[in-house]
Amino acid sequence: MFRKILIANRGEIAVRIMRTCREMGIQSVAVFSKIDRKSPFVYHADEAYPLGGITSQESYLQWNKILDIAARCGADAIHPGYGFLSENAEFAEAVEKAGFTFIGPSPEAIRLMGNKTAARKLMIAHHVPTVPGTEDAVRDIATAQKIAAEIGYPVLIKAAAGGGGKGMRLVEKDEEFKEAVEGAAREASAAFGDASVYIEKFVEEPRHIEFQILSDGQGKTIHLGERECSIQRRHQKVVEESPSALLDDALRKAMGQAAVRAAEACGYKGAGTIEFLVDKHRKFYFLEMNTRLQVEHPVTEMVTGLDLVEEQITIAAGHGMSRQKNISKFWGHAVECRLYAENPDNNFSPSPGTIAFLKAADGPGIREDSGVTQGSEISLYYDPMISKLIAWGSDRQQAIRRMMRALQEYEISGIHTTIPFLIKVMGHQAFQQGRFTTKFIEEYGDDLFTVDEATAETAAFISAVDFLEEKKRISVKAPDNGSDTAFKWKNLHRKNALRSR
Amino acid sequence: MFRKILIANRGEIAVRIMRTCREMGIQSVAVFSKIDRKSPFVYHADEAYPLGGITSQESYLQWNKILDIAARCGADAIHPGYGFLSENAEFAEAVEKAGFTFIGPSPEAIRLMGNKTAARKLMIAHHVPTVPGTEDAVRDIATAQKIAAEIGYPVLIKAAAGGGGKGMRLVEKDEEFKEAVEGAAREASAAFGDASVYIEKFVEEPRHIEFQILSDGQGKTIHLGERECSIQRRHQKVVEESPSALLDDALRKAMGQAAVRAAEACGYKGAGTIEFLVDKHRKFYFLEMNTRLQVEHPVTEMVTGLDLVEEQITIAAGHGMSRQKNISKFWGHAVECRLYAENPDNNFSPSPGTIAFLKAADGPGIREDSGVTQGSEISLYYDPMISKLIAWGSDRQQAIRRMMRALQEYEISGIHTTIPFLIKVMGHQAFQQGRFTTKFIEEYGDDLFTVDEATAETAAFISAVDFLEEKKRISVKAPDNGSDTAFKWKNLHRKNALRSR
Amino acid sequence: MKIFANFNEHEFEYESVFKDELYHLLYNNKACTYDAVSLGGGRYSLLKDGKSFLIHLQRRKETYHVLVNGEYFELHVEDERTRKVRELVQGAQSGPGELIVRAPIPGVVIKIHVQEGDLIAKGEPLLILEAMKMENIIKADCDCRVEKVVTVENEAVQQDQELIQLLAGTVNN
Amino acid sequence: MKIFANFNEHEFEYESVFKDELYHLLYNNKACTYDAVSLGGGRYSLLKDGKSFLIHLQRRKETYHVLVNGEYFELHVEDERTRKVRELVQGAQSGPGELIVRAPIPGVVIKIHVQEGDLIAKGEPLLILEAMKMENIIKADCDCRVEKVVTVENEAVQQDQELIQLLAGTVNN
Repeated sequence: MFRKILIANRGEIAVRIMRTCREMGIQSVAVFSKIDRKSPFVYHADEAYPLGGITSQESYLQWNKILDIAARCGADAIHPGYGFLSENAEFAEAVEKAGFTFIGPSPEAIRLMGNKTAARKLMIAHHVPTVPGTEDAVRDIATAQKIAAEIGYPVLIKAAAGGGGKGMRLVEKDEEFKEAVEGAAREASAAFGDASVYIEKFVEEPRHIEFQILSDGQGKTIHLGERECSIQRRHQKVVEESPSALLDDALRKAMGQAAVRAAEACGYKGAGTIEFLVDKHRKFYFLEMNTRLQVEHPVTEMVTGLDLVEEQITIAAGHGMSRQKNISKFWGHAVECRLYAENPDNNFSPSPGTIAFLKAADGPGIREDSGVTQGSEISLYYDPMISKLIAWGSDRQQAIRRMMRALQEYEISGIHTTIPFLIKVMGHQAFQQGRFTTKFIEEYGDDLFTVDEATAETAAFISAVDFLEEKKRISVKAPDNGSDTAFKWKNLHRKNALRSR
Repeated sequence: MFRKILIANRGEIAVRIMRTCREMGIQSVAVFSKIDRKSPFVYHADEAYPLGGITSQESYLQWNKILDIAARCGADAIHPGYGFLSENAEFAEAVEKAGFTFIGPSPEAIRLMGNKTAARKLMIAHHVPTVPGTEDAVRDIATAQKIAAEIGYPVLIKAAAGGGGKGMRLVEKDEEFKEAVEGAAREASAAFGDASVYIEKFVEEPRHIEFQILSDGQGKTIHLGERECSIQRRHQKVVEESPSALLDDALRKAMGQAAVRAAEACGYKGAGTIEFLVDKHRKFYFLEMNTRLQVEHPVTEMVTGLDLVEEQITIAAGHGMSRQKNISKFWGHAVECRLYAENPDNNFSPSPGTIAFLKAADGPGIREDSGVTQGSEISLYYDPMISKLIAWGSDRQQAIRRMMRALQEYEISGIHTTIPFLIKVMGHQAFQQGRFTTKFIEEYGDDLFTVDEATAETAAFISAVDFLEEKKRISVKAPDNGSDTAFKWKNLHRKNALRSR
Repeated sequence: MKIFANFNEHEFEYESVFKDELYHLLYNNKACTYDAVSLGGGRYSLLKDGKSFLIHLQRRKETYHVLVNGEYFELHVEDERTRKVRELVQGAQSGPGELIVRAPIPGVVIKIHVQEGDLIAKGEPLLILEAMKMENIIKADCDCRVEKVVTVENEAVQQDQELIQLLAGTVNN
Repeated sequence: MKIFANFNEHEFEYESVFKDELYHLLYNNKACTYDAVSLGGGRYSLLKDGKSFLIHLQRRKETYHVLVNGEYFELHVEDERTRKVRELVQGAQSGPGELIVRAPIPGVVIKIHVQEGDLIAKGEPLLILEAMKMENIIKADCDCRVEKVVTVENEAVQQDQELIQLLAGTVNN
């Protein structure tokens, strides 16, 4: 087994990986940018070394620096987390060349599945259903526009090198096509250094359902069931769950087999995810493969009892995986909500700042994978996701009810977060009944951004009280409740009524 | 189903019960003493009313006030939690008489099992094995001392009305007997208002193993497996787990059946716990029944997937329980550590004060049931247990490793806690191997209170640095790490070495 | 004295009176019964009409940022006197108002859609600001004319930095 | 200048020197390489010899309360000069020392085992203090004679309140 693992990442996923390292008795090494010196992933690591720099390009993408640190501190292996260098084949290659183990698949598998058009071709060859569209990246806009017209609007424009919704555009009509391609190419270029995009048929009433797979790299591939990730905003997942309310055993089996075939097709090793779209006719299409640990992996961990990071590490160390069979039964149900430092009332605009107070939810069925703490500064330089809240229940209803309860008691101030919005999602009838598509937020937007009148009145009331206190500087001490009350009973009626006999 | 439940308790268990209420769509009502006005259980409740008073006697034991509030706020039922009024038959009676549902067993069952000598007799009559000793409370010391000599030292002195280790004394030799009885009687009187004590044979190499039972009150009683609670200090549990490393299927079945018989013997209804001692010959003896929810109930919840508070509520409402069969297989393994506001280095003396900083552990397999938050004042008036940390793992080893990891990353300052001590327990070989008795702490005390030399050096180093800063008021800004460092690199050697190529 | 708390288009009106040596807060002419305790750090425990609330409150001038029951509110609070003064001042102004578009977050201006002199309808995009790797489209709040573009493409801007000056209501004038 | 950090019977000795416009901290004559950053509220992130530590530190006069790696330490820190002054003062005293037993925690004195004039061996119980429903036995730190009992049974006492005055070392004198 490895003695020391360098984690080439930051935030919640770096902390997540460290925890498993510590539980396995493996030393963890953090690398950090200037901005992240005070982050939990730095002080929770066993060792930590500065990368310098502020932006991702100057820090977490500087792989020579990372390899240099790995050599000097005597690391055996490098875990890339998700994002940053995790799906960079050249980095994986450089890691192995420098004599370390890359905790992930081979550079070939990353390269193959990272190129969306190549992956499509491979899937078609291995009888994994795909969505109709261009097989290659679009060269000139005029040709592309012609193809789009042939496939029929609406179509999707996607970054060939990308993932995570960046460089993606939905085009509903011909007039919008040109600007959308340009925007997508610009975003793709900024995010991945590659501006090429391709075009795809837009699936009707689509649900985003993905399968977690594990391959031991010695010929055995299994799947650990699905994750439903249809609740998205701007093509980024915000709520995920396992199992999906849509799937029955038959569809689960068919999709699971296709997922295993997809992983085998690229000679996969480690933990990976096959993303599918499922349409209103319950037909499924291969969307892409993520050749890394997924943000939403905890829901699979909760319903299978496995530690996916531990599986990644033991597979990378050549010790195989802890189970050999596909998952056919789940232990209850799990839901994850991503907490973003964003203002839902202002079109989910990023909300940088300092976390002034933080008390996370706890209690039955609640897990949190957090990357921040009270006093943490949320900068604009990295992804605004600060934490993931996961709720387990014996069934879907209980998991949702617990998530709702946890979101309501979660205390975080100083920055805006998506919590108020997530509470509305959990409380929405369509979500609770499992009847939704990837357009859930667009469709039910009005329901998701309303406020409760009685609660507004309470907010107004406390503001008026505070305003009055400020004006009048009332400093009369409350007579008998023993605490240093800022305000006091303004009417003694009820108190007398409740006085003991 | 109930619409509104009043919770006649405080701290973590009040919050715990509220959470299930919220998840079930039931309104929760808190009652609070003057000291507790700012406690989380007050502001997390849907409604909250002052009881006045400071001590337990003046507040949480004032049942007339509580019934009065229940009537005025329109509660349907009262949940007593554990401690305080939870095993008070007169209170249970008064609750029912006032027209509310008491969430717990009948007053008769409480009375029967609350009287340790009566319970012993009942168990003997129902063929549940008990420990040799006096069947009745001790009247005069001389007679008692004669009986003790007959049974043979060591003997245990126990409060007839009590539980939770209060009013309990171990006597090794005749000379110590008199003072021990007096001390036990004094403690029993203070805690339960009843000074009577009885005497029992002290079991060799005892392990404290208890069974969780559920009775629907309509003739069906099941057990949910065992909890191992042998790790105790001063007869109070500090670490609990489920399943026990000692039990095999045969012993589990025999003890489970005895537990069900014990519950049936008193016509039990709801959730209860049968405590056993198991000696070095794997023989088990009935110790007592706790006719209420147990502090350590979360470990059973983790390995069974049930919510025991929900079961209590549905049973009390007449809707029965969610399963009808004994548990025979567990989902993995769970360990609980009780976090006390105590100083382990000073004989576990209480450590009142204000929590200056709090960041609980999170991540895979970790649950916390907490009653406090940053800023909470820990008073001397109530139990010093402030929170419970629970770790789940696919097996015992993983659960322990996760607990260890969580304890190490748990941040709490301003008060002393038992965390440093618990880390030592988790790391101890005898604990890890499952070889221990209720004397674990006495036996391995030396191992549990040593410190790591390298860590001591780190502590000395940071103190010296802080001392120096204070003296010299060094305020030179660090040149390039972007954060407002209080101190700076004193030697540039390594930094240059790590600079990117 | 009357106190007005405004949230979106809703207005809540309270009245404070001093009686029996206590300040009373009246809502709909009824005295409110409550117990509010500061927990520190802008946190309040409010007990009102039996109900218990945990509230996070931050005040920035007349604006209150309030989190309660998992909902967020931005309220404007003022008293009678302040309101009167404000109304007098506003009444004195007339004609189209000048609006300044500021960066709602720090970021980089990656595209500017408008030029000086353009007439813009409400909801039309003005510019694209990239922050945290996402493109944020900043749109016109109302019908207006572009008076001046203060920023340029590829400029890194701070929060609240001036980007564009608009003259409101000029499309229909 | 030398700095001494004492924990239990262990002493750690550091030396601070000013060189190349920087303060250096020497341990065993070697310069220490470290980066310590305050996180606020007594929390520090320390990077030293590659290792990363999260530390909670509270200073009360010369006593440091330190939490690191899940362990708690109470250290006494002083520099050369302070130590010399202290040793001079202590050296001037001679004979048996007066000791004051104080309440380590607030509570109620429920039993006093000793009377004025009693000769007590180290480890013998002096009194029982009840707090948080538990009895805490306070024992003699060393062989001594009871000079004065300042408290009475059933008295509620505050933390650090004086309970008993002892004269140390008098049993063997």
